[in-house]
Amino acid sequence: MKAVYGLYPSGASAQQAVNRLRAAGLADREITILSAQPMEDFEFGHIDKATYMWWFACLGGLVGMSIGFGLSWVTEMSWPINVGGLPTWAWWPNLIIIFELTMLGAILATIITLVVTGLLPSKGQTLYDPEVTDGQILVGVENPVDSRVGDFQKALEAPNGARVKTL
Amino acid sequence: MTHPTGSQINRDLLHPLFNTSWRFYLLVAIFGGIVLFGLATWFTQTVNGYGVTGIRWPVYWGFYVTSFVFWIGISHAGTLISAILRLVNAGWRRPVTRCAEVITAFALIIGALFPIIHLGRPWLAFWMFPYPSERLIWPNFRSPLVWDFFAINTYLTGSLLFLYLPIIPDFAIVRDKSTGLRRKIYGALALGWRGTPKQWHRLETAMQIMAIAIIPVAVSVHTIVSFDFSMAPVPTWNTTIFGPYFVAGAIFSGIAGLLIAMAVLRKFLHLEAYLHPLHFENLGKLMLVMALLWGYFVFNERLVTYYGNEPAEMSVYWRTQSGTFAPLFWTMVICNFVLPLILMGIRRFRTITGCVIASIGVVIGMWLERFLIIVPALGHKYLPYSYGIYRPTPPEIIVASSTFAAMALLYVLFAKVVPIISIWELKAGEHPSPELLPPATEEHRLGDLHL
Amino acid sequence: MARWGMAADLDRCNGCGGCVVACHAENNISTVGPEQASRGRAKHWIRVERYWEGDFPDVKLKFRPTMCQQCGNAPCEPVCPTYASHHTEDGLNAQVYNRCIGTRYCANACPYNARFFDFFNPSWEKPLQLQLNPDVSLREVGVMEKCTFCVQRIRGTQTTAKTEGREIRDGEIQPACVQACSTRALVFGDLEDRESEVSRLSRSPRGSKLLEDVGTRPAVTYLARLTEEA
Amino acid sequence: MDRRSFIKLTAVSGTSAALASCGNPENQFIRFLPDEDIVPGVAVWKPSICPLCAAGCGLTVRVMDADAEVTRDGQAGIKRIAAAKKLEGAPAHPVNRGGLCARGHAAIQVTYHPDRITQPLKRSGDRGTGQYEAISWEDALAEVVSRLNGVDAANPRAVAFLSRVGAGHRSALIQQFAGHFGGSPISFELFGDDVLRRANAVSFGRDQLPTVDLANARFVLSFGADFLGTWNSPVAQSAAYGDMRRGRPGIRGSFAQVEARMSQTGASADEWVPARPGTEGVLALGLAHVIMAASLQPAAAAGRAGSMVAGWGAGLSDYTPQRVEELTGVPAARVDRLARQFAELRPAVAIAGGAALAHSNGLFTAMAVNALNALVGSVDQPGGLSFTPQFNTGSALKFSPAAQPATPLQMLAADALSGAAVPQVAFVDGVNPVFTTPRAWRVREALEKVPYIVSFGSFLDETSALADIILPDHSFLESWVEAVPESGVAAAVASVAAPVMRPLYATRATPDVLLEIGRGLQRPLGAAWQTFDEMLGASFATLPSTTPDVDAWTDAQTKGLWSGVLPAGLARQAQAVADGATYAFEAPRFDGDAKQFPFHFLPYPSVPFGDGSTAHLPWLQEMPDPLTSAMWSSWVEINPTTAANMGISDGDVLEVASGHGSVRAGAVISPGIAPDVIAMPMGQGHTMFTRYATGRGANPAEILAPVTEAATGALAWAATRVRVTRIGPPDGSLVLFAGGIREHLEQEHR
Repeated sequence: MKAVYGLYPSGASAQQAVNRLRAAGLADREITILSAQPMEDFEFGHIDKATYMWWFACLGGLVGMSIGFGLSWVTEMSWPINVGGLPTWAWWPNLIIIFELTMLGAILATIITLVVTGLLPSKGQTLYDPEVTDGQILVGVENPVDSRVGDFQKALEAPNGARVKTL
Repeated sequence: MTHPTGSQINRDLLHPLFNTSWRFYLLVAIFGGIVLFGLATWFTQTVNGYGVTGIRWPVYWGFYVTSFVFWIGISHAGTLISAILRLVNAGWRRPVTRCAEVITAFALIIGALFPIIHLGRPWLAFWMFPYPSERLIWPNFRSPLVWDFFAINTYLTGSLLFLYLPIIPDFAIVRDKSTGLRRKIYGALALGWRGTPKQWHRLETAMQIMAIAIIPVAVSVHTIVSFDFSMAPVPTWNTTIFGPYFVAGAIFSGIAGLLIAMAVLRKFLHLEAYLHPLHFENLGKLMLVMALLWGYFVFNERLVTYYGNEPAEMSVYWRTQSGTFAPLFWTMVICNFVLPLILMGIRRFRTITGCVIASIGVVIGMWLERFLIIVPALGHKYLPYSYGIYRPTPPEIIVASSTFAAMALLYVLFAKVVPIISIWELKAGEHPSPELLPPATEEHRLGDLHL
Repeated sequence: MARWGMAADLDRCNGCGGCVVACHAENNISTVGPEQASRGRAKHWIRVERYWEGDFPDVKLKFRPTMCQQCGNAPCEPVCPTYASHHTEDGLNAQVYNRCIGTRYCANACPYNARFFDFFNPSWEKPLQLQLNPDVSLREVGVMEKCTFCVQRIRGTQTTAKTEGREIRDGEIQPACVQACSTRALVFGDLEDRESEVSRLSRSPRGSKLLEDVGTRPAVTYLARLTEEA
Repeated sequence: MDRRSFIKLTAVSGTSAALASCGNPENQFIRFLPDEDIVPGVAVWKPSICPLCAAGCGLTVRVMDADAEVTRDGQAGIKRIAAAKKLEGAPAHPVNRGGLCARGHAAIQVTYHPDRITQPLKRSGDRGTGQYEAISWEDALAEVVSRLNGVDAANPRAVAFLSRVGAGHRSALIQQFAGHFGGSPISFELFGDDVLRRANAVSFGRDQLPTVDLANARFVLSFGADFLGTWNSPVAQSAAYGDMRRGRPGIRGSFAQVEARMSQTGASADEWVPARPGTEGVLALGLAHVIMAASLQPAAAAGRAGSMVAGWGAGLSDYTPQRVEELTGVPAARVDRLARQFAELRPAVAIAGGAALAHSNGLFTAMAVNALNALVGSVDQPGGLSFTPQFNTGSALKFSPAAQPATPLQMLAADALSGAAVPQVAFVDGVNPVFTTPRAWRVREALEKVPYIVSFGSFLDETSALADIILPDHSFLESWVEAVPESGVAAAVASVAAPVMRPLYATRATPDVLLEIGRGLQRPLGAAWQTFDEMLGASFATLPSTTPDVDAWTDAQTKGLWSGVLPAGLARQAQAVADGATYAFEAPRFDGDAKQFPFHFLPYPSVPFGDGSTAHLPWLQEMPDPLTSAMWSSWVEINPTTAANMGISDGDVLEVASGHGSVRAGAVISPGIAPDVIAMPMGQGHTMFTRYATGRGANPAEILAPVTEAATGALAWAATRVRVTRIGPPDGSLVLFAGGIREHLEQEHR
């Protein structure tokens, strides 16, 4: 048994399924929920919301800023070439480079955080049903303990319009 | 007006991806042909020498740099507008953002080509990049052109990612709807998207960070483009107003470009149900604001020059006001100010047609604006003996105009492989948050302004 | 370290154009031919500008030999992305042709329009190439070129003086235009040396810099052509 | 080209050159051991003499190794030779004192010109078509000798030798050669100074151009002489001019220029005085009148020159300022002021030349200016006029004087056309009369009547294209050169220089060829020297050495010149010409009716091209004209008011028509020209003169009227009247380097 899940036509029924699975003793991280759109109107849509992405973005920005500062500093100090009487370390113009690299760092850090924490599939979390695309909301349990499959099926079948499948 | 349901949205918006009409091939052939012609012209320019253009002593920048600034300006349509609309959570943005962001990405790619096209030795363009070379020298970070390089680099990276992020769930949809090789490709592009609440949150957080980051980057990009001019002691260039003036102009032309693109998509992809007159009206209002802002900047720039009465600047001033370039100048004023003011200021003209007419005017006007900033000043730089007049030659005109075809080609190809309206965002628009609005019904009208 | 400078006495200059051709001969400046010349591609590192004043019959004409002013604060230098245009220690605005990628930004920034672009690969119809000066590199298509104060002569003289273990004498270095000038309107030398002729002329009350208000600190001083005694 | 740049150029132009050379053995990179006396990479400087005008400026030629495609010992290939790299003014030369004009710098392109004639040619097509076939020197010389042997020895006009006038050894040899056949060399210079020479002979007994001591003058008054641009010895005069302005602490010489069209020289003047064409002499006498009336002249004023002017003794009562104003258009008050300046700012000097003397009354004008100089005591004084002692090469070489005076070119042409006297053989050396003479003289048609024409030209031009055989001369850098300056220096000078490089082609020095032909004649020329350098050596040996223990010839070769005090027998003697006549103003005669042809036509020598003889040099073609900034083109200068009245704008194509023809060129609207004058530069309009000059612009000589100055027979080239018609908008033929011409243009916009 790889997984047991139910497909629900509406957010309300999916919320019921989630609630019942919780009642069956599953923790939030053991429940798999898939939807074709963000489900912020429902409680289950807010599961696993906490993220350090903002902090990583700031960190990326700091790294970018340091690179920008270092690149312009090292370049101008390594080749102390006089151009137009500007100082060798001309910090006003260099602020532009530093700014751009700061933003680039922040953007890249954001993306990397997103890909690493959100998109790279965790081991054993591959449950999917193409019907999600057409608006069904999937609620299920991956790799359930065989002895409890029956309880989960019962919990999943309870809400209106549920169609329960097993893999 | 009925509102399309989720599966209807899928059907409508995925239709162009799975059905190819002869029109698509025709468009690709036409635009592709023009682009190939432009590429061949550029190739002959590179082989024969830069002299095939009309550039001359002392007007060393002409059509290419004008086009560069123009396309970078157009690129401000998308990401900037979309980011602002996202941040203020404007509901009517949902069908608009994707086509806006696409404009940004492609306009930037095209715009970024021009500095290379215009180089005397384009094969050495990579010398702008700081890398350990055998020349043992890195770029001069004090040069505005290097700032350009970094700014465009950041903006292009950011814009491409900003475009890509919200497509990921749509790629997953296409993956689910397709088979075979296409399924594999879209599967790879979807990066394992399943649609868990965590993924949705991460995506939305990332979009928020990107939106916050991309706005200052966009502002900086066009400010830096304006620095290309304002850093040089050329009469009428060396002014402090250029930064905001260029940013305002960029957003102005960007909105115009977006309106044209939206109207074309609506017409040819039959998206009447998704792109409503309201969208055009709202963007039209925004364009009106920008026209007024633009007029304010032009007045400001002209007045300060006039009042300063510095001989070299006045020579350029009169050259555009009543001299050689006066016809172009007044065309610009009509296109950029008079026309949008009439069409966008009067409600009954603020229709889709009105928007498109005004937008075409603004695109022409903004192209002229850049030309009028660059060429007259370079031709009248201080020493009257060295005054000169620039006239473009066919190769320049071909290359510069073929980029419009390139834009169209990229757009057509993009609309062929990616849903041009964000499917999931459109669906999410069906579920307004319950605290604010009653539960979603079929009667709920998409696109009400929730500013 | 020297600061090379020039003084141009407009009261001596008669606009003959000898400097223009001398510069072509010394610096391997290619002629572009009538068709390209009509399209603004002629290259004259030094040109004799002329300005009319007044109307017939009370008409006056002024000549002004104009070349790169070798500015102290040269607007051409900071704008170059590749350091092709930069300042040497002895105050010259150097142009490194090999490093130039042809953005032409320097030429736009130059208030004097002293920079010229190679729109095509220069060519010499055989055997005109025999006149080429081996001390001056040829420029490829797509690069900027401009007056160098005949840097090859400066460096040559510096080397000679060093080998001979002596200082460079005032007037020992003559750029081609200075050497050619029949009326001795052009004087070249070290501005740091207060005894040099160019330094003395630069301090003349008749002296002024071209477009001084742009803030470029040029190394060329123009001595006014005054009708009254001055 | 050195190897580095050669490799670079080859690399730049891709592999095409290398690939192309694979097929042709003569193009392969055959590298001989350098046989030239040159150290690779090391420059040496050798003296030479600029050949492009009569001034005779000294050159220092920079010679370095270079790889050239040459033929040596019958084998073609790329060879390391010692090549001239740059021409610089010789610092020690008393004429140019280190300076060099634009033309002088470009002279190197004569040697390296791609269209040089590289070997003797024999005509294979019709005359004037430029079709020639190669011929060996032996055959060519044999042909010329046999032709000369066949001429009628009794006819002094059987052999015509068209050549440049000069006092040098080459001219002396040509004179001797022509004299051998009973004639004299025929010289014609469009902008020649015969009138002034004659006036100086009459006024001062010197048949010579004056040397003006500008450096010491405090007031210079020039009547039409473009002495800083094209007239006489411009480099020497420019050097002195610089000193006149700023060479003396506390003293700045003033300078006024009288002319109807502002020349480059006029542009430098403090005061530009436009006078009606042909009335400059009246103005000069007007000044003299004021000076004499106010007794401003010095006590010891020389009077001989004045006595030649009618009414001089009576104080020139016909030339009151009011009368001068009527005739010249110069306001009386200005006449008075100029006269006082001229008399008070001593030393003051007046110069006459150029268009002022190119009228039917030119001799009067020159006499009037001479008299003015004499009046203020400016002759043979510091700051005044003097006459350079000139080495008489003829007497040094013991040549017999000319058998009879030269036939003027127009008479030669007329006689040939009428059949009265057709030369049997004509030689052409260094002149292009088909181009420089008025079309009305029909020189081309006359030359076509000559059965056999020999040219020594290095280039195919309008005249040498008529030649039956071309014996190309070396370039001046490849041969012995010499000059005996007529003016520009205080002391006598004779310059000489050995070849600075070996000939590039199978050419031969013309003096050597003349000597060789002379030896081969049935009636030999009888010259004592085998070659030209032997002849030069013999001549210089007669001079006193100026360096101890070195003979004059060796010394001259080392220095590039001899300068010193001439022994009595070797100096050209002053010749007092006393024709007893006096000169009074008579109105200049103009060709063309003033109603039909409302404008005076003023062709003028262009700064880069002179009369057109240097139009084939690309550096000069691309040099912007000092006043108009025009390159590679001809133009018509017209007054702004006139242009506005006629609806002419800058660059419009105009047709300038006289009674003798018409030419077309673009309009240049110039404030420095009188409203009734139209000016055109000479130099362009060649129908055949190398790839750079052919078919470019228009030749103003084509429409000149055949008006001459009566006493000298000199062409009055400023005596033509024309009408101007606007043909159409700019056609692109007028190429200007610069855009704006006024400092304050914004006024025009308002």
